[in-house]
Amino acid sequence: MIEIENVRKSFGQLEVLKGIDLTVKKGEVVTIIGGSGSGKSTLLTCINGLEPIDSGRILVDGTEVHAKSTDVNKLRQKIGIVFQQWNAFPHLTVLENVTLAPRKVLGMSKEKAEEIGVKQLTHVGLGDKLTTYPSRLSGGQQQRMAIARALAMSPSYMLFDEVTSALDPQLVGEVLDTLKMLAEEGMTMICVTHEMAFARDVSNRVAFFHKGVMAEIGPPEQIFGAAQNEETRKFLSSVRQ
Amino acid sequence: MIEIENVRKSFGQLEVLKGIDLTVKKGEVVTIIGGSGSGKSTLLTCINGLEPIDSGRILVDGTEVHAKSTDVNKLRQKIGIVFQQWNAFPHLTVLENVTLAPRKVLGMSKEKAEEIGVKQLTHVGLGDKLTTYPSRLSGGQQQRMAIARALAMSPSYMLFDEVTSALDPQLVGEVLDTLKMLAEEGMTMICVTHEMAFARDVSNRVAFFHKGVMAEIGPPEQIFGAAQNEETRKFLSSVRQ
Amino acid sequence: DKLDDIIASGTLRCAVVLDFPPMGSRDENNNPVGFDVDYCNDLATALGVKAEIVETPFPERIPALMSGRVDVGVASTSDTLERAKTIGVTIPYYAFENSVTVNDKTDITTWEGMKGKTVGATAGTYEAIWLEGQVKEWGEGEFRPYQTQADVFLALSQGQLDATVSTTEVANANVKGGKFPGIKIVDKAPMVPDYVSLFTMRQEYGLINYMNLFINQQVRTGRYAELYKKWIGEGEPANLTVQGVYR
Amino acid sequence: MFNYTFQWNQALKYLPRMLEGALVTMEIALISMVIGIALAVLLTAFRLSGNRILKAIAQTWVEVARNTPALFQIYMAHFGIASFGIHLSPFISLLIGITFNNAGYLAENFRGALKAIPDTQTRAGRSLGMSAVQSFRSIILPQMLRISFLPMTNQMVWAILMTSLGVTVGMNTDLYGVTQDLNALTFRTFELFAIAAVIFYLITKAITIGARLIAARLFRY
Amino acid sequence: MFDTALTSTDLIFLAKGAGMTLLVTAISVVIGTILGIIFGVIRYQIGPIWAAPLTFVLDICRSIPLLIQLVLLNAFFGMVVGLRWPGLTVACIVLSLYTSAYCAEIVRGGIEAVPATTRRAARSLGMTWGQDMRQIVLPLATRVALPSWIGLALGVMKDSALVYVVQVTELLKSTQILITRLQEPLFLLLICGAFYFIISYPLARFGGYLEKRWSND
Ligand SMILES: Nc1ncnc2c1ncn2[C@@H]1O[C@H](COP(=O)(O)OP(=O)(O)OP(=O)(O)O)[C@@H](O)[C@H]1O
Ligand SMILES: Nc1ncnc2c1ncn2[C@@H]1O[C@H](COP(=O)(O)OP(=O)(O)OP(=O)(O)O)[C@@H](O)[C@H]1O
Ligand SMILES: [Mg+2]
Ligand SMILES: [Mg+2]
Repeated sequence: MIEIENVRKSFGQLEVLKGIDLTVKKGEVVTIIGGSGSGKSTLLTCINGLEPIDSGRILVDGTEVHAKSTDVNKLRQKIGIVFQQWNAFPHLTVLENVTLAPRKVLGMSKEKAEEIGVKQLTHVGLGDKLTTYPSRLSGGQQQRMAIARALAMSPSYMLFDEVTSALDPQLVGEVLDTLKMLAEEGMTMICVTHEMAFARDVSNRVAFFHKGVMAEIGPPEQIFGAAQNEETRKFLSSVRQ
Repeated sequence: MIEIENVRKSFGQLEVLKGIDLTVKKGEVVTIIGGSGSGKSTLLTCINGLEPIDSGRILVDGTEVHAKSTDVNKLRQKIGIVFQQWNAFPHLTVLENVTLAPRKVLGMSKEKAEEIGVKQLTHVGLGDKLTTYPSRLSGGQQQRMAIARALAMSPSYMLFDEVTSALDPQLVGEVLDTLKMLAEEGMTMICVTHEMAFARDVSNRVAFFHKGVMAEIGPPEQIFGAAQNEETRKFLSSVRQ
Repeated sequence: DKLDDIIASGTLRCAVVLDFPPMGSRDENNNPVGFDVDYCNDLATALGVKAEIVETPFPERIPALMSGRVDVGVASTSDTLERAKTIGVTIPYYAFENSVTVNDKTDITTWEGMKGKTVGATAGTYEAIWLEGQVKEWGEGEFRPYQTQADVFLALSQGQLDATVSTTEVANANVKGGKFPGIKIVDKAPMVPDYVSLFTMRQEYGLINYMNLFINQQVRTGRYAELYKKWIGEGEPANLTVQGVYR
Repeated sequence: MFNYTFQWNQALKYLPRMLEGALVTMEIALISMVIGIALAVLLTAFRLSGNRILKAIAQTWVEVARNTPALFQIYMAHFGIASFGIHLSPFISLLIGITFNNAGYLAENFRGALKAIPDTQTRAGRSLGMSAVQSFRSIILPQMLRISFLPMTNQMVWAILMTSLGVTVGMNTDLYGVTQDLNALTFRTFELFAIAAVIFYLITKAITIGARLIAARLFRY
Repeated sequence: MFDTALTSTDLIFLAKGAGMTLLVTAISVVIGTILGIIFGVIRYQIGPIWAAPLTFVLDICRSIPLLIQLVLLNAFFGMVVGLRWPGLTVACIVLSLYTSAYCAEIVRGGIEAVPATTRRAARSLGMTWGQDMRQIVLPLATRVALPSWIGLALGVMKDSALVYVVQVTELLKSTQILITRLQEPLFLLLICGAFYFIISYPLARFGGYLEKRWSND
């Protein structure tokens, strides 16, 4: 369970998160939508401790992420994250990309790591690209590789930050299908996305961020069908046109 | 009048133009459509002598472009051309971009050149950007500047090569409007474009290129309404969907 | 030929080594002075031309001549047979004895004491060639050639070298000069006296002949002794003849 | 005009000695590169660290190495250091001088290379649970070395060329030193130095070509 | 801090050496740059295959120690050809060629950085090859090339310390002469190093600044 309690965060003068509260239960899929600069990416990077927070707290399975005593490296093994782009390690083959962390962080043997790596890559449909370098992959394939890489650490949670927005339109589908597959398998996920159709299909709940505030949260039917918040409606109508 | 007679052109092994015949009369607007790599850009660069041809000939107002005796620099003054992108001279202001050629090529005085430059820039709606540098302009403004720059040489013909395809959708309109304006003023023009609506509105004739061959040519009603050629229909239906 | 060229051009350009006191050095205004400098001036006077001193490090003497940068060398150049294959040398104009100078902190008292030590000399000189051969023969110790005589004494004074072999005149001048603390002369080096010659291009017989006579005249007129007294000190100037053979 | 008689035989008989000198030259260049790269990585780390003193040390090193002549640096490494009573052999002095120079230039290259690596790379590594050191070692460092490979090759060539400056500190076993010694012996300046020039050219070519082959094997992405 | 025997004449002597360093550098950089531009344009224009001989010669200039180039050319002109050229001339010839070899690369890089379409636009306005080169390529390529060129010029200044082998008394040689006389190696070397640094550092920084500024837009 991920518990976010009244989290505030500023970059210099700019307050990016103005007291966010959100609890994501095991097996739940939450998508976050919202305008550019509303703080979506920042929240994700705070959840796995890549960014410090100013106040409030974030608990992952009961462990406080930003506590001094917490071993963040260990905690991060539980939380997979995939970014918009530049994820791939260009100097490693696809398989090496996936096995690097299991070997270095979990201390797995090469054989064991490769076994898991092949399994995860096959899972996302890249079973035939093991010895290819990322530069030879399409953007969509690179993103799926990044997902496999995160999955190879057997995380309990996956965070996705606009994983399709740097992709050519025809490549978006294959990545979203991979996410759907994960969701159906019961992975606990937080997805930041601009793909409304995807958000509607996959989410248990959809959160709308506006200027550092979670303006509205609810099941997709509510958000897309009968949004309560003025800003949500504005945002959705601007996206739909 | 531009007369293109059985022009052939290869890059190494690849035959890019396989015998093109086309005559463009004064005041006529011809648009060229066709798939990527079909030889459209190549034809334009041959017309103003930027590329040599292998056989056939091209006459502009009766002068053979590729004849040894022809002064191509002089000929090019008659033929304005605007490309897809990277047209602007980034080290010069907008006005200097436009006055450079009149001053250096035609030997105009600075005053005279600037008078013409201001006129043409105002014409394309950039009268307030004279001392700005191109890097500060939007893509659409840059393309309009490139058009003004070509017009400042008082050309008899204008060639446009996909002048809108590198632009954000909302900037396409302003450039197409400028082209329409020119067409209405009676400029003789050859436009390579992917904007079918524009081609239909503006052209006297539309030519469809396919693999180095001019597969079909005719008035827009014929091409868009009742194309004779199988390939033309295929292409148009792929574009429309 | 060269002799005519020099007279016609009105200047005689001499290669002189200027970090080799008392033969060549610089005074406090950094102007060239020394035995070789005066010798060059005398030669120019005899020729009726102006002298131009071109400072030349030891290793660069021959390149400087070959490249036409200088007309002659007045540069304490030993007249080895190997070199005479390339350049034309005159009869000797001076003869050096060589001494062993050591750093105070070492226990070297004779030239044989240099065995197994770090020794050095000025690259490209007679004594350097001798000393390097000696070190090879001993089969121990290290030989280091430096680019200039000054670098050698600097290294000796700093303790980077244990001992050096140099011409007695140079050793005396440097030890007495007091600029290099902590060094002393301990022994003579057992070398044949180092006869040094003026040199020019090999094929310039006219000039070589002229210089041979000039050297002879310097001794005859007493100028040689005078310069010796001025730059080296009291006593007999080195004998320039070899017993039992001409030249 | 050409009244000079070339005596190539005279010079060529010394070729074996010159080739031995070439080995010493390569040895110095190689050692100075290996240590130089290690130091440059360290200097880069210093420059990125928050510690003001380490930063200042690294900065000074880099700027002095890049803004004074190599000959000066080597001369300093021998006669300058000796002023403090530290005596180094010509070999070591030359090695120190070149290594100092290499480290300074390479550190600057490394910094440029680091800038070219997007920081999302570190992020990706960290979010997989790798420690800062682990992500630097397995993700950033390999990419940095790849980007700086060409500059490193150039630096290696320069290191070879810089060995010729060793004569100023009494070095006479490297290629240039040997050539100069032989020149003092025979005065066949042109022939000897022409041969040395050819050897230097071949060495540097071998390095550039070798580097290209290594790069092709190493960097297949 | 230092108790020194250095007199004002010695300082003038050092200043002269510094002047010689700057003179050799200035001459070589000017000639080398002009040659480098010519070579660079030729190489770009006639393509890599036809330019191979030129590339080879320039490559040699970069692959052999300057010391050897100096000694060799000196010996060649003097011994083989028999020209009586002053050392300064030989020094400037060698350094100019050396500069031009690097400069040609910089120029080629600069020209290649000008987008082909921009040059096309110029030519299609009726500009001649020369006008295109002068009005469009030169100003744009300069922006790319200038920072590297500054680096090159400073490199030549530092490398000019080697021209002592052809009897040119530049700064470092002057320093060595004074060390011979005064026996204060550390102090004199520091003065000498400081001189190079004071000239080189600000210019190098300026080059870095230009690079940053121009790469941003
Ligand atoms: N490291 C940083 N330093 C300073 N400001 C930052 C930093 N990271 C983000 N910001 C600022 O914080 C604000 C929120 O950024 P964030 O990336 O979280 O937005 P977002 O909702 O993900 O937007 P987008 O949809 O564009 O990705 C923005 O104004 C951004 O400029
Ligand atoms: N300078 C060149 N050298 C070699 N091949 C070229 C060159 N210019 C174009 N080509 C090739 O010629 C073919 C036709 O190119 P052209 O640019 O004329 O096509 P196009 O119809 O304009 O396509 P697009 O719509 O993509 O602009 C392409 O296959 C292209 O790769
Ligand atoms: Mg974001
Ligand atoms: Mg095209």
